[in-house]
Amino acid sequence: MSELILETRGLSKDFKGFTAVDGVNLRVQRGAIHALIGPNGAGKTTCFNLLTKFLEPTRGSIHFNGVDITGEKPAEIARRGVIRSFQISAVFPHLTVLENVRIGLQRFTGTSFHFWKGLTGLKQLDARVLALLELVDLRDMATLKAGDLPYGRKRALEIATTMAMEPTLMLLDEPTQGMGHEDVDRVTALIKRVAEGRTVLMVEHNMKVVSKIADRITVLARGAVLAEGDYAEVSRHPAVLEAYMGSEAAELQGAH
Amino acid sequence: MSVPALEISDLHAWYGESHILHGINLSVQKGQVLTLLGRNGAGRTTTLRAIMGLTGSRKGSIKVHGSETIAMATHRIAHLGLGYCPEERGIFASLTTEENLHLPPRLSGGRATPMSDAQIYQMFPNLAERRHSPGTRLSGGEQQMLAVARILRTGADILLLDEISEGLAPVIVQTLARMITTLKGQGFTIVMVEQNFRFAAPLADHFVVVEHGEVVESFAAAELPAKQAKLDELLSV
Amino acid sequence: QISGDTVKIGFITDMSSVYADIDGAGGVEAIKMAIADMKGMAAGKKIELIFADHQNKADVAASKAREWIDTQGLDMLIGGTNSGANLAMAKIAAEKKRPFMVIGAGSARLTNEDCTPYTIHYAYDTVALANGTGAAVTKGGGKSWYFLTADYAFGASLQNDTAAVVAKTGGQVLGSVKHPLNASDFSSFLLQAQGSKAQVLGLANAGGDTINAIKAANEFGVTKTMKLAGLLMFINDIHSLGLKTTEGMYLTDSWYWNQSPEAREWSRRFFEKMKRMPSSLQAADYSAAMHYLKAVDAIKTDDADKVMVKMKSTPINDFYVKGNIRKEDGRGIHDMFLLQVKSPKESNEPWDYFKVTTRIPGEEAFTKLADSKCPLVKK
Amino acid sequence: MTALVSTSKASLNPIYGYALLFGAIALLPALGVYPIFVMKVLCFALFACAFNLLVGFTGLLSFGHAAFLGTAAYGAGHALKVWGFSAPAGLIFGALAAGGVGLVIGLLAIKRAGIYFSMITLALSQMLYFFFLQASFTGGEDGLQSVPRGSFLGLDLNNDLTLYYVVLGVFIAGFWLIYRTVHSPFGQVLTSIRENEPRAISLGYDVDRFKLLAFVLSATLAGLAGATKTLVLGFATLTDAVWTTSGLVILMTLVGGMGTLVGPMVGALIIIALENKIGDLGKALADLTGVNWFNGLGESVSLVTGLIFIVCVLAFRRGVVGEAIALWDKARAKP
Amino acid sequence: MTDFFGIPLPALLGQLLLGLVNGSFYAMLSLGLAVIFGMLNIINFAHGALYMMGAFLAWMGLEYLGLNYWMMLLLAPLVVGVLGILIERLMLQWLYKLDHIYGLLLTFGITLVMEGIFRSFYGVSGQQYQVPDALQGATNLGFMILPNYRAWVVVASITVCLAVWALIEKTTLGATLRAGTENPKLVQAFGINVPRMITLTYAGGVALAAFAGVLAAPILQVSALMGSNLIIVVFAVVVIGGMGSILGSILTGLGLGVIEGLTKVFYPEASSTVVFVVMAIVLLVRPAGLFGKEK
Ligand SMILES: Nc1ncnc2c1ncn2[C@@H]1O[C@H](COP(=O)(O)OP(=O)(O)OP(=O)(O)O)[C@@H](O)[C@H]1O
Ligand SMILES: Nc1ncnc2c1ncn2[C@@H]1O[C@H](COP(=O)(O)OP(=O)(O)OP(=O)(O)O)[C@@H](O)[C@H]1O
Ligand SMILES: [Mg+2]
Ligand SMILES: [Mg+2]
Repeated sequence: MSELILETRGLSKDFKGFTAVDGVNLRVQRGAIHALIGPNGAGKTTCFNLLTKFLEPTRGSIHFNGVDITGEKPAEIARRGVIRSFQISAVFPHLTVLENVRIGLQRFTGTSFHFWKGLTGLKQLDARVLALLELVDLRDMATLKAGDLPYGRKRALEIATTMAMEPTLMLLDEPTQGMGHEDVDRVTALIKRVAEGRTVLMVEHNMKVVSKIADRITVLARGAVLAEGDYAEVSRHPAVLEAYMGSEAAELQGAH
Repeated sequence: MSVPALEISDLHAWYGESHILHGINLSVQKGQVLTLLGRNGAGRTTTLRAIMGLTGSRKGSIKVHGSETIAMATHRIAHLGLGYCPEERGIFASLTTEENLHLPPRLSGGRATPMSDAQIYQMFPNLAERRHSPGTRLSGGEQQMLAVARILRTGADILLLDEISEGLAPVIVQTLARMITTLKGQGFTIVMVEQNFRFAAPLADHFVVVEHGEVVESFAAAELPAKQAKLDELLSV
Repeated sequence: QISGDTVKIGFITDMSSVYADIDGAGGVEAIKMAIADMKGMAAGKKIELIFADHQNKADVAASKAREWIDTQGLDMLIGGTNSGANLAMAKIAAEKKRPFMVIGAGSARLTNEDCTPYTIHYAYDTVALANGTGAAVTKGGGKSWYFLTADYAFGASLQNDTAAVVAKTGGQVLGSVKHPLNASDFSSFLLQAQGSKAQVLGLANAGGDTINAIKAANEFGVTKTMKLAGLLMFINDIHSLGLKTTEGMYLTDSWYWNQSPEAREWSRRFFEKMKRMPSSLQAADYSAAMHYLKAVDAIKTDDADKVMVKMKSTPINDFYVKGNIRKEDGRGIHDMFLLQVKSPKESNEPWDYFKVTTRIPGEEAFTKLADSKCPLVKK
Repeated sequence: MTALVSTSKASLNPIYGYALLFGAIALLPALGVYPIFVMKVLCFALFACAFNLLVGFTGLLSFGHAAFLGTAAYGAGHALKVWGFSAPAGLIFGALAAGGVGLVIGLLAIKRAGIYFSMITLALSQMLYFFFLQASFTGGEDGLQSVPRGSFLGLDLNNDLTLYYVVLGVFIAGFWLIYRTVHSPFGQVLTSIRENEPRAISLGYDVDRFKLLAFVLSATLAGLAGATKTLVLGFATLTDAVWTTSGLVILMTLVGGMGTLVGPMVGALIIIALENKIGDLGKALADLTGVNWFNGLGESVSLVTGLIFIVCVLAFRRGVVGEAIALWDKARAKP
Repeated sequence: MTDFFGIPLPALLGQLLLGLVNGSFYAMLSLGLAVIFGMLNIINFAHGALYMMGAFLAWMGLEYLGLNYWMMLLLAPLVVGVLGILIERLMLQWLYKLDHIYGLLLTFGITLVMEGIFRSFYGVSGQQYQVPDALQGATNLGFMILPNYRAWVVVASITVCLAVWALIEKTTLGATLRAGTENPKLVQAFGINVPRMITLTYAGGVALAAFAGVLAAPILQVSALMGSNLIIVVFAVVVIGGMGSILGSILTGLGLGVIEGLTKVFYPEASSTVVFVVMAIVLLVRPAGLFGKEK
């Protein structure tokens, strides 16, 4: 198998004459934590929406594990192991924490259309669920309604649910957004931990997080790739400094 | 000192459940230019939106020319003389350039002389040319000009400008810089959010650095050299 | 002996919807008048009336009927408008063995395919209407017909019955157009009718459809070239359309308030109460209730079978009609009248709307026993 | 819709509660309650529960559920009367017919969400209504009358009481299926779709298929209600298929409490009772207040229905059962 | 004479024209719905009832106050507009934050109440309203006799539709409305009282319905139920048109009137279902409707 897990060729999206994503060639290495950064409105979320087919690309193609998945439906892509989280927290608020994660696991049992069955069949998943919750420190909150969790814990729950899908590629959209300091650190560590053995593509504004865990960074600006490389390369890149990190800030800093 | 044009104390704001602003304090004197600095996602845009009453919910105090606005409806706040130029520009796709320009009404409480169309077109000749084309067909820079231009027609004397230099060619940035200097000379009070320090530095009378929804640094232009090191640290990536 | 020590009459009709005006509250009032005329007593026992609105829903009607019989000791049921509701009630009444007198519903099925030993179809039916209007108009010179037919079972049977009569009387049917039920706009259909160059436009529809069709016919000048014949119309329809619009139209009815001195006298009493003249149905409500009460009074029992025999063997002779109830199928047999709408000038007083042009003898108007499809009729 | 839903569970096993409820219903005729009335309520309760399965647990508000009630009512009626089906076969045939229609309408409507979904189901059901109006087997305006009750596994259904227990049995079976569906793996996915559709998609669920299955299930169960109704009353009429009946079932569900299992039953009871008793209520009010207008209340069912709608939407969105659950939760949260 | 599928061409022309008359009612009603939907995101089920009320007001004006048709053509929309303001302020405004479904249900309830009220006072068989004197009579167009009043209906409603279209597409007020549908918050930040604008939009939309009602009064029997059958057809029109644009709802309305008219000639039995059939086909091909934008 090739080293590239995900590759886009000339991926573009137009909204009524406005091009939000413009010919993006993204190459994500297997096993890496790859960060997608860029100013607000650069097209990062739109990129995620294209990759998961929540939006239909205007042009270009998407290849996952060497297979062209451009024509597939969102659910199909998810079943291939490309699982995303959302910029705005996405849990099932009226289900318990346990049920939230179990929904993810349940798909593998093949019983999802079985409306005549009881829930006892699902109970056997609970051990696995609890193990996943353990991973994100949510085990003792398993019976709470997800809607009642504090914000940071919801994001953690989302990650646990995503993990339940045994994703080969996780797409995380601003996983630390709207969190306090401790939560940010916790989630950062968590991502680092769960990234073992899989690939993560994340959008993140918080450079502290990016610098700490990202193996590779793609900078997007105005829908196009501006630069790519590891943190050191990117943070020195003049165009990136200009468009994203602010040229003056860098100048004032001297060479970082 | 006279009543500040804008005075904010202990401002909290939320988007849905995320608590974004954790008690912002700042004040701007009439005729001053204040620049909000900070990293991406620090909460600068949110501060401007909170002033306009556009966030999910907000608490604390925001006084415009001395009147408390925390419980006011957005359109009433605007009529106290505020003009808002949003970060995403907010050009309306279904409106032509001219309709976009004429959309904001004259503000009843505005203290500045509204600019005429002629003055505006003189300042931004591009807009005159594209007068009849749909707003979102304009280039990014032109859209930015339009977004600024349209609040100058209203008589607003406090301008809230969110990253107006973003994505613009240097010449246009220079135009905007000149424009802000002119406006300042005419007595406008301006609150700017800027990434582009080179653009903001010579214009501002006062700097405020926001971090995680709180003001972590606030100083006058004169103190800039002294604060430089601190600033580097705060803004470093 | 009287069950439950009261003679309990039930009346279920449309009191709130399309047919509320021709029967409805006026019908209730008419039955109350009958009870009052009996001084509230029959066979020495109190008479009681219960009534309900079926909202033109057969299920509501049937459930109400069943509930009254099961729980309220109902002795006789009067069925108001809406054939579907009445067919449903007839079934219940037969099952529970209660006399059921149908007034407002027109479907001839009530005494044909769906006849029961307990159903009396008292006032009119679609066959009588077709016979009346079809025959009389054709004989009067309207030889060629075109039908505007509501596109459902009732409309079709009204059209077929009339067409048969027209053909038999020497007329000719040039065509027909079906319109959807509750069509709001008839202009297109009328234009097609006009294109047929027929002399008579037969309106095989009811209620609002008839009214809207007539309005549009006026507007498009169809009335100038064709004669309109309403196959199922009542005085209230004329009242709401106005004479200017309906002038010269033909329709058949069992009764008209101004047809005789007795009719006038009763109608005045009705008018005092309801501020409007009675429709034939309301008069029939009174007459039917009276016929039943007198039968009970005469034989001193409310036993259903005995009362049925008594009612069928007693001739009806009141201000409403002179006639009888046919033993075999329960069909009320009496004269029908072809009425023509007066012009505004001819009308002398409010509600003075009709000229009685032809009296159609009962034997001619209603289905002959020989043609009956009622399984109870032995041939 | 999410705001309405309460999945809170009473601490004791709900099965006992239901057993108690159904036991009580079984005893009603012995207490002198008129059995036909209860049967009618049961039919509508099942109808409302089936409707609620869709709206309460997938958030799809169908404004065309009368189409399924009507299809099954006519289908079962025709099968029983003309083809001479036995009662159980007639019921099953009716329900399956409704399910088939549900599949077709569902395929068209599922493509859109929200109000569009409502409008499309409304329009399509109206189309079916016109079909019933014109088709010969329905008897048009007169309806399909004199449907025989026949027998059920050797029991003569012409006895009201026998029929009563058969209908109760059918209701319990239908309700059990709904209960089962809600508490099944499938139900879990439905809940997740209603709560956060994009998230459910991103977990790999083909939401349209789940919605479609829910739609068909709901249609089939609504059909079962319609077929049973024909059996009980002995006729099927256009009223079963007309769009105001779709409105009525929404009202029942809303009044009782969308997304609660028992709510629709309560709602059906309230609305059917109201329909039957409003005249008496009006008379009582007229006597009490001396306002003569109330005497006409019996003729103004739709007016009162409308008022209930408005009040429910503005002030009472959780419905009777929903409010009760909320109160209960609050009371428990306090100590 | 030229024939067209067995129908003489002149007769066909006549039928097309009549289709246009009905189409203009559809257009006016769906236009009102589209305007309301655009600003409030509410499907106004009460539209049919307010149309009915417009017709009733025309009748009541003449009956009780002696106000003629022309007066009522102005007054009825005003009165209904005021009622619209009340409905929006007292009820609808509390629902914006909820699922759109509640707006549909609430307006459905309002429909039942309004119909119930009119029914309890005026029964159902309907009231008679005369064609105004100035528009009495008919004109022979050669291929058909067109009642003057129908001609007036087409002219009046197309004029009103175009006027509304122009108002929305060509004026500052319209620009504000369009901007308001795109981004209400920002518009409010410019100092425009968006809530009031929403109220007035609702009032304007329902006034259109009332105007259509007055226009319909002389053609149809004025009755409590006249709106409820129409509204479902209009819903179908809206689904077909897609609510995308003002012009779209006008064109779809007119077009469907014509299609329906043709069906009445060629296959009258289907004339009440043809709209729904068209809807089903359109949905299969274009789920967002003819003029609708994909979400
Ligand atoms: N559905 C849409 N229709 C029209 N424009 C859209 C749509 N979705 C996104 N856009 C536009 O596309 C651009 C990119 O948006 P996107 O959400 O991808 O930005 P982002 O990089 O994720 O920014 P942020 O960091 O603020 O989340 C923005 O200008 C946005 O307004
Ligand atoms: N509508 C929204 N809903 C939820 N969170 C939001 C929303 N808008 C912004 N945020 C979050 O609020 C925080 C502050 O955002 P804000 O836009 O004020 O940042 P900023 O300082 O202007 O930075 P920049 O514009 O450079 O991204 C960020 O974490 C952002 O993701
Ligand atoms: Mg984003
Ligand atoms: Mg910002």
